[in-house]
Amino acid sequence: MSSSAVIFSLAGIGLCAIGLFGFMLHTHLIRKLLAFNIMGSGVFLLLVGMAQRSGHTDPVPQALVLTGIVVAVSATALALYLIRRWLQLSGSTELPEDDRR
Amino acid sequence: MMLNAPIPLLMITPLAAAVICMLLSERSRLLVSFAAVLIQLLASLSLLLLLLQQGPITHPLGSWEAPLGIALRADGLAVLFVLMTSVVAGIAALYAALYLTPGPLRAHFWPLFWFMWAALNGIWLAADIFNLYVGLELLSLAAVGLVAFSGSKEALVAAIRYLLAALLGSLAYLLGVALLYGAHGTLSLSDLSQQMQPGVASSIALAAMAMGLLLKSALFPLHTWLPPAHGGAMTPVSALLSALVIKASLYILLRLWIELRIHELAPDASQLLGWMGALAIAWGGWMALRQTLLKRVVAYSTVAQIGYIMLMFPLLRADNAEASTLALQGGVLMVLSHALAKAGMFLAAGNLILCTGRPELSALAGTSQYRPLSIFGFGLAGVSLMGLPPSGGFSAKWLLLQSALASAQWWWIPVMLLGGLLSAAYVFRVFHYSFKEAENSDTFHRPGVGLEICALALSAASILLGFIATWPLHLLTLPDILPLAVLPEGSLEQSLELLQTPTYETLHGTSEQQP
Amino acid sequence: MMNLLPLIVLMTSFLAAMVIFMLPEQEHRLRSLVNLGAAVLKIALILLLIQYVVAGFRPELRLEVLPGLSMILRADALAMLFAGLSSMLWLFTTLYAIGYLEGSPNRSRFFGFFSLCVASTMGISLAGNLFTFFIFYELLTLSTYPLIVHRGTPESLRAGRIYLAYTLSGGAVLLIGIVAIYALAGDIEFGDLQRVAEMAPDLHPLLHLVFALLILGLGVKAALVPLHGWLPIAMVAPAPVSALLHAVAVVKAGAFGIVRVVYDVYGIDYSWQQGLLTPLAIVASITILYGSLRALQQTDIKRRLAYSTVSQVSYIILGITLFGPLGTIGGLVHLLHQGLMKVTLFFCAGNYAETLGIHKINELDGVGTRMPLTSAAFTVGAFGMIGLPPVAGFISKWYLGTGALLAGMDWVVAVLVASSLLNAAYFLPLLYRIWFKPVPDSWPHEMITRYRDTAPLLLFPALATALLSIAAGLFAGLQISPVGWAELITLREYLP
Amino acid sequence: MNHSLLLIPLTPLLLILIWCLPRWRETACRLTPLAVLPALAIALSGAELHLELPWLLLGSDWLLNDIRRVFLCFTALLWGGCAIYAQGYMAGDVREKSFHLLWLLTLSGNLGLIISADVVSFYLFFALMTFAGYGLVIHTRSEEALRAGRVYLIMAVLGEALILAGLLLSAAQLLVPGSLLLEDFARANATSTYQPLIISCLFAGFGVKAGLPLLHMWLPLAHPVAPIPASAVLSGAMIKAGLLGWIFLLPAGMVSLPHWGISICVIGLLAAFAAALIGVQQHKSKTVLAYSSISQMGLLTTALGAAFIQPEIWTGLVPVLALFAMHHALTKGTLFLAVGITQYDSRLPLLVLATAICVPALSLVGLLSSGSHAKLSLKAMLYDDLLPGWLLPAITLSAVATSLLMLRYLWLLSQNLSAKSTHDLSPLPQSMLLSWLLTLLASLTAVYWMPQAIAPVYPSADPTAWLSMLWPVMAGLLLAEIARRHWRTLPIPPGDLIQPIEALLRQVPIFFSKFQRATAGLHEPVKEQRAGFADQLIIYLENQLENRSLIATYFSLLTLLLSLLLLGTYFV
Repeated sequence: MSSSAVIFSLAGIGLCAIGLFGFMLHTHLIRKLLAFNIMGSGVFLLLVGMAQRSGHTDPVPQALVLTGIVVAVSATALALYLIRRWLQLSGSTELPEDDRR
Repeated sequence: MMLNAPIPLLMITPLAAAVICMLLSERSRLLVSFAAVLIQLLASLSLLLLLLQQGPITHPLGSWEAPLGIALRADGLAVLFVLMTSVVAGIAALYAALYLTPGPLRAHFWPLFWFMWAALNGIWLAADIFNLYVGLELLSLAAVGLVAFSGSKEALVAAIRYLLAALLGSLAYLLGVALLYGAHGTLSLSDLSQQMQPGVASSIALAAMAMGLLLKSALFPLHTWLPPAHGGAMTPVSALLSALVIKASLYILLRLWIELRIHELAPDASQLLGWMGALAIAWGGWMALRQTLLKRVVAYSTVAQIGYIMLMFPLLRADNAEASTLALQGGVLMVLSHALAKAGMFLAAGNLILCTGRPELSALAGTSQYRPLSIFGFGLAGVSLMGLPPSGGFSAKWLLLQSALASAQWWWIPVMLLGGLLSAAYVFRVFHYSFKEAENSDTFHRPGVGLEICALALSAASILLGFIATWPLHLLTLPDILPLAVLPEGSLEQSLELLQTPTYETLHGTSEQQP
Repeated sequence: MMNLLPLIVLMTSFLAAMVIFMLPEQEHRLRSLVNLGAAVLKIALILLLIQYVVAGFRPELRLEVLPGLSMILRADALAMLFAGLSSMLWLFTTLYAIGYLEGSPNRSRFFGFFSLCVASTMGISLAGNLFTFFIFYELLTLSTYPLIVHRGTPESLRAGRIYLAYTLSGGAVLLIGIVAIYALAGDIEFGDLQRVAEMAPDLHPLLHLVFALLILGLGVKAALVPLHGWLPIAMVAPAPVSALLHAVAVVKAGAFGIVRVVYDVYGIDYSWQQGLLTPLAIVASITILYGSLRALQQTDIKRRLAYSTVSQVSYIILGITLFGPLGTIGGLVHLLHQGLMKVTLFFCAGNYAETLGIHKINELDGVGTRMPLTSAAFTVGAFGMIGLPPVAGFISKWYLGTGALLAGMDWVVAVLVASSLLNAAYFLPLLYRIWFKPVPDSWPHEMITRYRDTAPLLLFPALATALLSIAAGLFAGLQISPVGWAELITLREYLP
Repeated sequence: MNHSLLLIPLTPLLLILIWCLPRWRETACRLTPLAVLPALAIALSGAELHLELPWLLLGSDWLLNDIRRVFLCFTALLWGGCAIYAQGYMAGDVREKSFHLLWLLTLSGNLGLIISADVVSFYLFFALMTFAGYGLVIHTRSEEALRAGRVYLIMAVLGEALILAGLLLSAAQLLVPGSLLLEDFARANATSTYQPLIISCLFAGFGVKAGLPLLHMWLPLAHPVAPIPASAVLSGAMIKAGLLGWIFLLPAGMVSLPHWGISICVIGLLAAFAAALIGVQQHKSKTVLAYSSISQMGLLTTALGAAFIQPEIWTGLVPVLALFAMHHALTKGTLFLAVGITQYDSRLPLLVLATAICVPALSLVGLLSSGSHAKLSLKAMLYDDLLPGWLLPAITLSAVATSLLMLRYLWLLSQNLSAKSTHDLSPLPQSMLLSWLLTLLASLTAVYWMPQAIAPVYPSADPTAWLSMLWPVMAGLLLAEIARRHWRTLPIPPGDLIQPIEALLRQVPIFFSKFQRATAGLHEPVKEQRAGFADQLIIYLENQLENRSLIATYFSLLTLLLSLLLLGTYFV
């Protein structure tokens, strides 16, 4: 595995970890969403990085990442729509702590 | 054309219907949807026929070969799930058409519904792990949309929670895909099963994929997003989510577990899944017992039922072919019967809520008197969920119990039985309320006959499954996805023979009665 | 056609149930017609089946529901014993229920589940293997629950809950047992005794454990002490339901299951050799005595009858633990006899409650003057329970006693005698109050004043079953009597 | 012809059917005396009848042979006489109609058991008689009657249970498997390994009816409180059912069982003497008669015991027992009926009345007709070297006891008669007088025209023998005179031992309530348990799981765990 692949992979894993932590710690919904996007970038980086092992560029990961980005964008869009609706309805950017008996 | 190429039809029809539904007017939307449902049904049936005639089919979509093209594969298990989807989603569509009043809500429903169906078919038929990811993601987005579209505050919160959990799950899965591809350079499940290399990357990959999938299936303790989402959505949506959507991730997990032979190589991991399932049974059952809202009861029941399905994993043992076969049969049958029963139960619960006009359990007093049909539909589904005979749920439990005994993992037996009792407790709690004396006379609304019939049809199907279980189980042998190589001599052949040919006793018995 | 008969028999009440569910609440006449028509048809079909069985046929229908696992409906001699009882009592109980529920709400639901309950009982009797048996066994639980909670009062809902807790737990244990025996021996059909008998000796302890599990599971419905707690509580149900529960359906299902396990799964020889029967006999004896003692303490008529059931049903179980044809005859015949007598008693208790509002024993004073025919029927039932000839109970007791001695279990005679004494102790005071106490100034809550005794539909079934219990005893020597039938079964059991 | 046996128990039952029709009820009551006619006719016709009814019960077998004919004859006679008596005695009674119903039921049982040759019919009729008899005992519903009824019923049920146990035990070792014939049972009892148990059960079980010591308590309670015709049949006819049971089922005459024999003899003599001693302390003439019955049955018991010691005498003894039973039944019946006669203004000359009352008493002590025949025959049968020497003297001595009882009875009656002046009393109904005289006549003459079975045993009219009967009576008279002057009656209540026993039994409910308290909690509903600790914990955890986005944390941890598991087992 080439050194750039290692760098890509490590960066990807790092981004994933940061994203995960962000996802866990933030309660603001937009931040959560951003954390998710960071995680997503990390995974894409990993994919691209891992694909460089045989010297030449493997087209499959590229196609995957492309698809992945499309998926992530649409997910983000949906999330943003929902969060905006929530803001309109409740005036809050955080989820309520609903208690049960 | 249709009979020859059911696989592309299964993919294209829902996608096309989704797009067309977005464009068309109210009335034509319904027509298109019904036509598409019909096509889906016919296509899945013809796929079944094709499978029975030709055996498993592989189909490269648009003639593009893998890895860049998308290969679809229809083996027995996949076709079984395709059929299940057609039946459940078809009836749910009918129910939705009757249930949803014309208006913007209905406008949102149909495209999302069709995207969901497309995603489901994509997952059932996918032959590689990345297509599975795409399917999963599409499914999640459609499902989140379905939860949210009623527009209420609660639904919105539930949808956001659901979305966040689903995204986390998807990413974990994608991470696994990346790691696996990095390690093996292939995405195809069949290639992976042959080339699987040990290593840290593979382990983490599989763990991340599995957990991501379990998060989407809402296995305890990752279940908390489910009750508000399933309990808060509109009735036909709840039915679809509980019956089909969560099964998609379980299906992928099962595929991974068997095709990558994790069940043989890492029994400890299987045990972990089993114990999480056991906890889910207990937890979900208990929480269902403590709910005051009818649909929440049903939603928590889903949490518990997923636990049952998970019990299949520790029972898939390399060292015991008989137990493994039984476990696979039991698990798949559990998925099928849960799909039918839970959809039926949600629809029946929706009918009951229509009757009383209130979502609380306590509002049910008197319903068994004035709306016996709705209660009856609920009860039939309940029979299957409780695992009482005769029902698909019972047959599944029977197989799992047999498997537990055959593999000497007796500790799952009390788990299953106590879980059954817990589910009886929460199902009968609903009856309990419905049998209460009502002070007033018939003040209930009357849900349409069509709605009642939809609920009853699904519930009755889950009962009927108990009688015809050999038939879906027969499909599991096309091909037998548990590899034959590891079996001790003859045992599976025997059980295969049992599937197809009358046993000695049958012949003996029939000849004996002629004195 | 012959092989389809068991299914048709099953379907008569099942379809009746479905039709009744569909009928609107106010279609009382049509519903009664469907109900009675189905009941009469079923009796006719059963008689036809009995003809076949006597002629040596064994009509059978099977359906493979899981790989290597079949649902079998089969009419053998033992099945016909139970099926005959339930079909006959279904007719009477339906008649009674029509009279009993006159003018009360929810009749559609009631009669629907009532028929479903009978359908399950039919299934239990016709089941050809444990798997099929279990299916209908659990179906019975489900179909009786709505009957128990029928009134919708807090007490009946509580009774329903307790009933479910007991029976579903019992069902779960039974399921373990059945799964285990299937794991050990495969799809073992009733009467296929080779599989267990030829099992390797090292598996015997396991088989014993499974036997215990099966009995434990079935013992809940058979109300073996200490698993009987649901029975007295379930007394809040309407009288026809209690009658059905006690005489035909639930407790009998448990007892019948034990009969099947001992005779047709393990085989009486094997069970005897392995010493499985003596513990069961001890449990049954304890139940007999305990049930009677508890019955003595009750002040409510139906509760006293309930504990009496606890005690009496164990006669059946006691009978089958006695190795030898006489004990078998005694146990099997008591299945029928107890049904007839107990159903009579419950009909009468219901009549007292419905006509005069009598629920407690001390309210029975002088009721014999007001309701002579009902009271006569009650007396017949009570004498039968005590075991006085010519009522059928004596015949059972006779066979049980002689069977016990034949099996070398002489202590059973002491149990029987003690139980007779206790039965006398808790039934004779009732009879004394009914017949010999002066008529009080007013009844607790007189509801039916039009008739000298009580409404004909309530009276007729009670009288009919009372006469049948006498006839079963008086004409025990006839081939068609319950004893004659039990002898036929026993002949086939001991001389296969 | 054999089927005419059916008429014997069925005639009363047919009358009951008529009784059940409200319009015919009165007629049925008037027809009760006719219920015994078929039985009487068949008994006197002299043919040996045998009827097998395989369809009835477990296969019934009815038989009328010589011995049974004697029993049937006197039973029918007595019941018939008493039924006529009841027509007058019960007239105007509020419960007259139900009395007749129970009368007919009891009668059917009593007649049926005599002709039953199989155990099930025998048990059936025995039970029928016993339980229907309860209604006769408590007829008046007075406090005493109810108490007597209670004791009667408890003892009767105990007796039935013992009999059932005995029968079952005998059935276990039949020499003819599956047979239900009484004689096969008796034969089995001769060899059965359960023999001691069987003999105990049957002896005690039938002993309840026959008034064995300690099982006799119901007798002195029940006989006096029942209406007089009922007392008469209870004491005269029904009490003999116990004897019949013994004759039919005990292995007497088949094996020599000296220990049993001695015990039974002792028990019998105890009854004969103790009953007399207690009886003379009583203040009611009917109670005295009841004790006399116990005493007389004690003699029969002693004879039975003798047959256990010396089986040879059995063949000869059975007719004697029958003769004695007949004698006692008719005589005691007459004595009971006489009690009723004295309660009315009979308009008979006192001398006639007194003679008519005294004659049966003399017969009972053995000085007259059937009495002397019976006693002499009995003694004749017990002249046997193998029997213990004290047996005969004891039996002779028992006549003293009997005389004392009869004197006490006569004395009490005379007190009765003198206490009330004639004009207080209502006139004696014709039917009562007629039936009394008829019964008296029967008791005096029956021995001469009874079925021939018992004829050969009559001893020749030997004056010495008669003398041997006379001296105990004289001794009795002497004793009575002494006692009259110097003896105050002891306050022994009727039923003697029943009082301490009742006191003891009253403690039982205390045990019961303790038992009840102990077990009540066992199956009573458990209180609803809401919000238990586990429940709260689960709810708390569920909230924790849902809130604060912890789901991602669990997710990560679980992923880590699963990776480790995979690493640990899969790849290393």
